[in-house]
Amino acid sequence: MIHPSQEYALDPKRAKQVLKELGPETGRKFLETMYTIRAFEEKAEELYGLGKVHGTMHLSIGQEASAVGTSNAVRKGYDYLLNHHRGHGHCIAWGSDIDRMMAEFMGKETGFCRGRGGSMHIADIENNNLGAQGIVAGSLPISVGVGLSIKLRQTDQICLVIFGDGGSNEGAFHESLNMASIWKLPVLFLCENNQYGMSMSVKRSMNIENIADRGASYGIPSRIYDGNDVLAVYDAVKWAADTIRSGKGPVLLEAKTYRWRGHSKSDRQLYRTREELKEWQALDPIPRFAARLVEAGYLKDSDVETIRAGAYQTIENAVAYAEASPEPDVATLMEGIYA
Amino acid sequence: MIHPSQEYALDPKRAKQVLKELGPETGRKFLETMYTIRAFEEKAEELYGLGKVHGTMHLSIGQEASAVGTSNAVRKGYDYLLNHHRGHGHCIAWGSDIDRMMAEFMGKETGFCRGRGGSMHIADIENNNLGAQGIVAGSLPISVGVGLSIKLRQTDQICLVIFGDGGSNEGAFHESLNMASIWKLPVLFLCENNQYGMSMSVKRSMNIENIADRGASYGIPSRIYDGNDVLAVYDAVKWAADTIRSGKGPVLLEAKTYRWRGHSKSDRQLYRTREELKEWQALDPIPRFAARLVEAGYLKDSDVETIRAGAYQTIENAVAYAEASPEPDVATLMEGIYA
Amino acid sequence: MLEKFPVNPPAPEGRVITCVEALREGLRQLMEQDPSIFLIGEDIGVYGGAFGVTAGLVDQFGEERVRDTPISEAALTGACVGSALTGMHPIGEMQFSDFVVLAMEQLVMQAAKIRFMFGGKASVPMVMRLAAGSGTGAAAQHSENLENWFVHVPGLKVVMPSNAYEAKGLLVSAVYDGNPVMFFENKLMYKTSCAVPEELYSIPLGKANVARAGKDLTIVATSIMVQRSLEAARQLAAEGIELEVVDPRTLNPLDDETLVNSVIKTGKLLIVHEAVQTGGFGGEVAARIAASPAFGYLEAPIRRLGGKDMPIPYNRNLEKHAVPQVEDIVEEARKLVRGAY
Amino acid sequence: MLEKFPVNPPAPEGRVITCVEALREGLRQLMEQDPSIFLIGEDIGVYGGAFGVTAGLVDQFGEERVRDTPISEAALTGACVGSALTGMHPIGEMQFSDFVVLAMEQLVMQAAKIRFMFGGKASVPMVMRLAAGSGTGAAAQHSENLENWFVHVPGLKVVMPSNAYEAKGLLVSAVYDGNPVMFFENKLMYKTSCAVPEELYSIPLGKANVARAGKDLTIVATSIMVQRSLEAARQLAAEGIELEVVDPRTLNPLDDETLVNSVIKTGKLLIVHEAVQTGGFGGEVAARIAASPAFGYLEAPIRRLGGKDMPIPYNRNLEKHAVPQVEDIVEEARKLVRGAY
Ligand SMILES: Cc1ncc(C[n+]2csc(CCOP(=O)(O)OP(=O)(O)O)c2C)c(N)n1
Ligand SMILES: Cc1ncc(C[n+]2csc(CCOP(=O)(O)OP(=O)(O)O)c2C)c(N)n1
Ligand SMILES: [Mg+2]
Ligand SMILES: [Mg+2]
Repeated sequence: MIHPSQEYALDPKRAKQVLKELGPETGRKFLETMYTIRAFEEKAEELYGLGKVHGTMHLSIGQEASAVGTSNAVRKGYDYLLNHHRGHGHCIAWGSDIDRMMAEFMGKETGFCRGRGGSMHIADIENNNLGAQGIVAGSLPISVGVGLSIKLRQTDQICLVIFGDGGSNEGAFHESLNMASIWKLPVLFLCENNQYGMSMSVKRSMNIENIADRGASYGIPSRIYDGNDVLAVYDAVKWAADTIRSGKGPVLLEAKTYRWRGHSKSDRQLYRTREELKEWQALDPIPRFAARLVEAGYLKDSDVETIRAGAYQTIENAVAYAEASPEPDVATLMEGIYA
Repeated sequence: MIHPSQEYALDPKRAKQVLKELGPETGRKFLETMYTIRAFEEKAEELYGLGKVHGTMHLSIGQEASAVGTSNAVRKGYDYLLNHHRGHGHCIAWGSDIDRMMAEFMGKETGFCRGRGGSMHIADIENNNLGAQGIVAGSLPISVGVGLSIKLRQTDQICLVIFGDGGSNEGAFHESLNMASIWKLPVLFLCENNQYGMSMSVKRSMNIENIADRGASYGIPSRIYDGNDVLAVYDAVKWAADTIRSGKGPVLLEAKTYRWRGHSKSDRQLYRTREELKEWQALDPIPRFAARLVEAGYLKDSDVETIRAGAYQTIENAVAYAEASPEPDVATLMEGIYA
Repeated sequence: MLEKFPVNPPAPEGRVITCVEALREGLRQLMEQDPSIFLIGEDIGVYGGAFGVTAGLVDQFGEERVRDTPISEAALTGACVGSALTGMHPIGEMQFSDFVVLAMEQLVMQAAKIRFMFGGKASVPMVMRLAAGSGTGAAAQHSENLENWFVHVPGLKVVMPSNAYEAKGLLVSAVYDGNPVMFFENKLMYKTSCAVPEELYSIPLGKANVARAGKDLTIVATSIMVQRSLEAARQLAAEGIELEVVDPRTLNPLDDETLVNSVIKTGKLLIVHEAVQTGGFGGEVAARIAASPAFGYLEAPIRRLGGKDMPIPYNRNLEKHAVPQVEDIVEEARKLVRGAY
Repeated sequence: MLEKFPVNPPAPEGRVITCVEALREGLRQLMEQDPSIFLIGEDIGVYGGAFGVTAGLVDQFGEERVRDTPISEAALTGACVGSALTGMHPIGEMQFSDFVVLAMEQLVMQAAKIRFMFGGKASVPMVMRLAAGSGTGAAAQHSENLENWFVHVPGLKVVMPSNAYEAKGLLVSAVYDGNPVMFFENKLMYKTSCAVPEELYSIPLGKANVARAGKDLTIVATSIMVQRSLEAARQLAAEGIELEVVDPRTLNPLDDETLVNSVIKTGKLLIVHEAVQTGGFGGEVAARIAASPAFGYLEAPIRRLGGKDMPIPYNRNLEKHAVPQVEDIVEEARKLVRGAY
C-alpha cells in the first residue's frame, strides 16, 4: 500500500514553485507558526497533566501543516473561520492572540471567552474567527448561513469550515454541502482526515476510501492532498479559495493527515498500532518543511533552531500571561447569556 | 431533452422476458392492483372533498407502477416494509387489507391503527408492514435498525424502505445509507423520485441529476429505472432484492416517476406547468401495462375493463365497510400509549 | 431599532384581519424597511408556506430574500444561525413545529449558547417561526406543542402570540431583540381575526398581558388557549363568575410580576395550555407562583389544564378530547371557583 | 421476564462497587442471559465508552453485540428503534447526553409514538443510556441535563438512577419494560460507590424511593442531587433538622403517591435538580404537589433549587456555581425549615 501522504504528495516541481511564490519571509513565518502550534499543544498537555486546566482537550500535534497552510491561503480576519474541536492550531494560524488563547484554556477572565468557553470553544469574533465547536459537524450548518450572509451582503469573503473524517458521517455534512452547492455559496469545506474519529478508523466508519469523493453527491468539486506537507496544503486551499471567489460555489477539500496523541486524555489508544503511529511520525510536517526551507536556502540550520526556540518562548510568555490573569469573578457568573 | 421515463426505459427484449416470467395470472394481478390503488386514491380525494375525512393526505396517482412492481418483487409479509407519507399505494400492493385501510383513513375503530393514525400512519404490523411516516426520511434510520435486527437474528429477510426525492436531502439519508453500507445490512433503499418535494423541484433542490448517484458516497450499488413501467420496476427491485439477499449489503434504487395531483390538498401547484403534467400523464403506467398484457395475449380489452371495474368495486366495498364501522370510543382515548 | 415603532398602539376598530394576514403584513413591512431581514424555509416561496403566511412575498422580494430550502431542517436552521452571526436578521420557518426535532442541535447547542460560550461577544439575532398545535387532523407527527423544551434552554427566548394583534407586534420585537427567538404560531389561531394597526408597532418581549380583568380566578393561558379562556370567561360571566385571563406572551423571559399580582388579587390559579401537561410550561408557572408571595394568598390548589399525556390521535373526536376545549376550561374554572378542590 | 429477578433485594454489606462497575456488570449479565440484548453506540467497543461503562464487553460478546457506530446519532438511534420494533432489545449509548439533540426525531417522533400511532399494535422496547451533567469542565456543549424534554414526551419513560445500586436494578427494569426508556446517568455519579448485589435484580419503574426519612422538610431530588441532598441531611441533622429525601427514580411515570405522602408528613417541599431550573422537572413536581391533597398541608412556599438559567461555563469555579452544591442545599433547606420564606 502506498502511504496516503505519498499517494497524494504534491508534485515536486509544483512544490518548488509554491515555495518560491511564498518567499523566505513567509516560509519562515509558516515554520514559526507550526512550531508555535506544536509548542502550544505540548504545553496544553503539560498543563492538563499538572491539573492546571480541566475538562477535555483535543491536541493537533502532527497536524500543524494543515492549520498553517490553510489559514494562510485565505484572507485571515477578512474571511471567516468556523473551527472544530481539534482547533488550537487553526486558531493560532489564523493569527488570534496566543496569550488570550492560553488564558481561555486556563479559564481566565482575560481569555477570548472570559473563561466561559475553554479549549473547545475558543473564538476571536473580532477577527472573524467564529469559534471552535464541541459538536462534531456542528459548524457545517452554520457555514451555510455564513456563506449565505456573504452572498446577501455581496462581499467577496469566503467561509472556511473545518471538520474531521468522523464529522463527515453526520447528517449535517450532507444537508450543508447540498445547500451550499445549490446556492453556490462561498464555503470552503475542509476535512482533516486524520484517519480516526475518536476510536473509529475511517476504514470502519465508511465503505469508500476518500471523503472528498462525497463531493460528487452535491456537484461540489473536491481535491485530496498530503495534509502533512504545508506546501501541498497551501496550494490546495489557495486553489479552492480562488475557485470559490470566482463564484463557482463551494469546494470540498480533504487533507490526509494523522493525530499523534490520543483523541483526548482518556484515550488508551487500543484501536491503533504503534507501527502506524511511527509511520506517520516519520512524516512530521515540521522537520519536513524545515528541511525544504534549508534546501531552498531560505534558512540555515541554526535559524531553524532559533525559530523553534522562539516559538516555545512565545508559549511560555502566554502561560505567564494566563497565570497572571484573574479568574472570572463569580459575581459575573450570569453575564453574556442574552444580548 | 429525453424524457426521464424514456431515458431509463427498460430494454424491450428484457421487458418481454420479464412479462413472460410473470405469466398471465401475475400480470393480471399487477394490473388489478394498479387499478385498485388508482381507485383508492380517487376515492380518498372524493371523501376528503366531501369532508368525510380530515387532516391531510398525499395521493400517489400516477405512481402506481412503482408500488406494484416493488412489493411484488420482494416477499411481502416475510420481508419488512417501511413506508412513507405518500404510502397508500405501497400498502395496497403489500397486500394489507383494504377495508381496514379505508377504515383507518376514515378514522374508524376498525382501521389498522384504530383511527389513531390516519392516512399518514397506516401500518399492518402483523404482515411486517411497519407503517407509513409523517416525517420526511424518518423511516431511513429505522431501516438501519430493521436491517441490523435481521442480521443479528440471522434470517434471510430484507427491509424495503420507501422515500422521496425530497427525503434524500435530509441528513438521515446520509447517516442511514452509510451505516447500512458499512455493516452490509439487508436494506433496499427505494427512492421514488417524482420530481418534486412539495413545491421544490429536484432541479432546484440538488445540483446533480440522479439521486441514485449518491449511492457512490457509501459504496452502495444503485440503479435508475422508469418508475412508470411496472415491468421495469419489478425487474430492478428483483435485482436489488437478489443482490441484497446474496449478502452484498444495501442497494439504492431510484424510480423516475411523477405525481399527478398536488402535494396535498392545499397545493395550488404554481411551481409546475400544465405541459409538464400532461407529458407525464401520457406515460400513465396503467394503460401502458394494460396494452402490454393485451399485446402479449394475456388479456382481452374487455378483460381490462372487467378488472378496472372490479377494482373500483373493491374500493366501494371498502368505503361501505368503513362507513359502517364504529368511531373509536372516547373512553379508549388513552389506550395504546405504553406497553 | 425598536424605538422607531410605537409600543402597544391601540388597534383601530375597523381594521380586522386574520392572524395569517397580520403576520404576512408584518413580515412585508419589516423587509421593506430593513434589507438585513430575509425569510428562509421550506415551500415559503411560490407555494406561500404550508399555511399561507408568506404567500406573495416572493413576488415582491424575490427568491434571494424569500428563500425556499430543500427538506433539510438542520441546515436551514444553520443558515439562520450563521447569517445572524454575521450581520443578517434571518426569519426561519419551521413548516410544522414538529420538524424542529431535526434542528435541535443548531438551536440548542449553537444559537442558544454561542453568545455565552464566546464570552458575550457574539450575537445571533434570528427568529424561528414554528406552526404548532393540533386540531387539523394531521395526527401525532404534525401536531406538537414543544415550546417548553425551549423555555428550558437559556439563551433562547420563547414567544407565543395569542391573536393577530399580538402576533404582528411580538414579531417586530422578536426580530429586533438581538437574541434567537422561538416564535410559536398556533395553526388554529392563523384563521382567527381581530383589529390590527396597519403600521409597524412593537409589543415588548417579557411583558404579560392581562387580556381580561376579573376577581374570582386567574387563568394563565398561552396561544390559542387565551382565546378559549376568554370565551370561557364570557360564558362564566353569565353565572356571575369573573375570570381574569393573563397571557404571558413571552414564556421565557416570563413576566412573574404580572402573574403574581393577578394571583394575589384572585387567590386562585388555573393554568391552561395545549401542550402535553406533564413536563409542560404549566409546571413552570405553578412552581413560580407556589414559590412567590402569591403562595400565601392561594385559596385553593393550583390547577393545570394541559393537553392529555398522549400523542395526538387522528380521529377528529379523539383529537378534540386530547386537548383543552372551551367547555373543559369552563368546567375546571367553575369547579375551582366553587371550591371543589 | 422481569419475574425472574429479585425486586429491591438488600445490598450485601461488603460488596461496594462504583456506578460504572454496577452498570457494566448489569449489562454483562443481561447480555449473558438474553441474546436479544445488544449494545450500540459511539466508541463503546475497544475504547470502552467515553466513561468506561462498556470497557471489556466487546472482548466477551464480540463486535456484533457491542457495536461501535460512526458519528451518526440519528442513525444509531434509528438502529435501536428499528431493531426493537422487530424483536431485539437494543441498549443505545449517547456518549454525552448533549448529543441527543441530534436524535430527537427518532426518539420523539418515532420511538415514543410508534405504538400509539399504530393503534397499540407495535412495541419499541429499547433503552437509551445518556451520560449527563456538568462538573467535568467540558463546558456548554458537553454538560446538559435534558431529562425534562423527555418527561414531556408521552410514550417515553424517563429513568434517573441516583447511585450504583439504583443504576443496576433500574437498568434491568428498563430493558424489560417493553417501552422506549431514556436512562440518564450522571457523570459525577459514575465514580461514586455503594453496596450492590452481585446477581441481576430489578427496581420497578414508577416507584419512588424514600432515601432518608425525616419530619421537617421533604426534598425531592434526582440523580446525583440525591447524594448531595443526603449529605446535606447529614449536616443539618447536627442542627436538629431532619430532612426526608425522596428519589423519584422514574421521572415519567412519576410516583405521585410517595411524593404527596411525604409532603403531607413534613409540610414543606424543596425540589433539587441539576438541570436548568426554568422549564425543568422541578416545575412538574411543584405543580403536582400544588394540585394535590398535600397542598392543604403546605406550611411554606414550595421551593426549587435547580441549575442556574445559563449554559454551563468552562471555568471550574463558575461551573460549580452554576449548579446546586451541598452547601446550597443546606442553606436552602435550613431557610425553608426555619420559616424564612
Ligand atoms: C455530535 C457529536 N457526537 C460525538 C461527539 C464526541 N466526539 C468528539 S470528537 C469525536 C471524534 C471526531 O472525529 P473527527 O471528526 O474525525 O475529528 P478528530 O477528532 O479526528 O479531529 C467524537 C466522537 C461530539 N463531540 N459530538
Ligand atoms: C422532516 C419533514 N420536513 C418537512 C415535511 C413536510 N413535507 C411533507 S411531504 C414533503 C415533501 C416530500 O417530498 P418527497 O420526499 O419528494 O416525497 P413526495 O411527497 O414527493 O412523495 C414535505 C416537505 C415533513 N413531513 N417532514
Ligand atoms: Mg478524525
Ligand atoms: Mg417527491
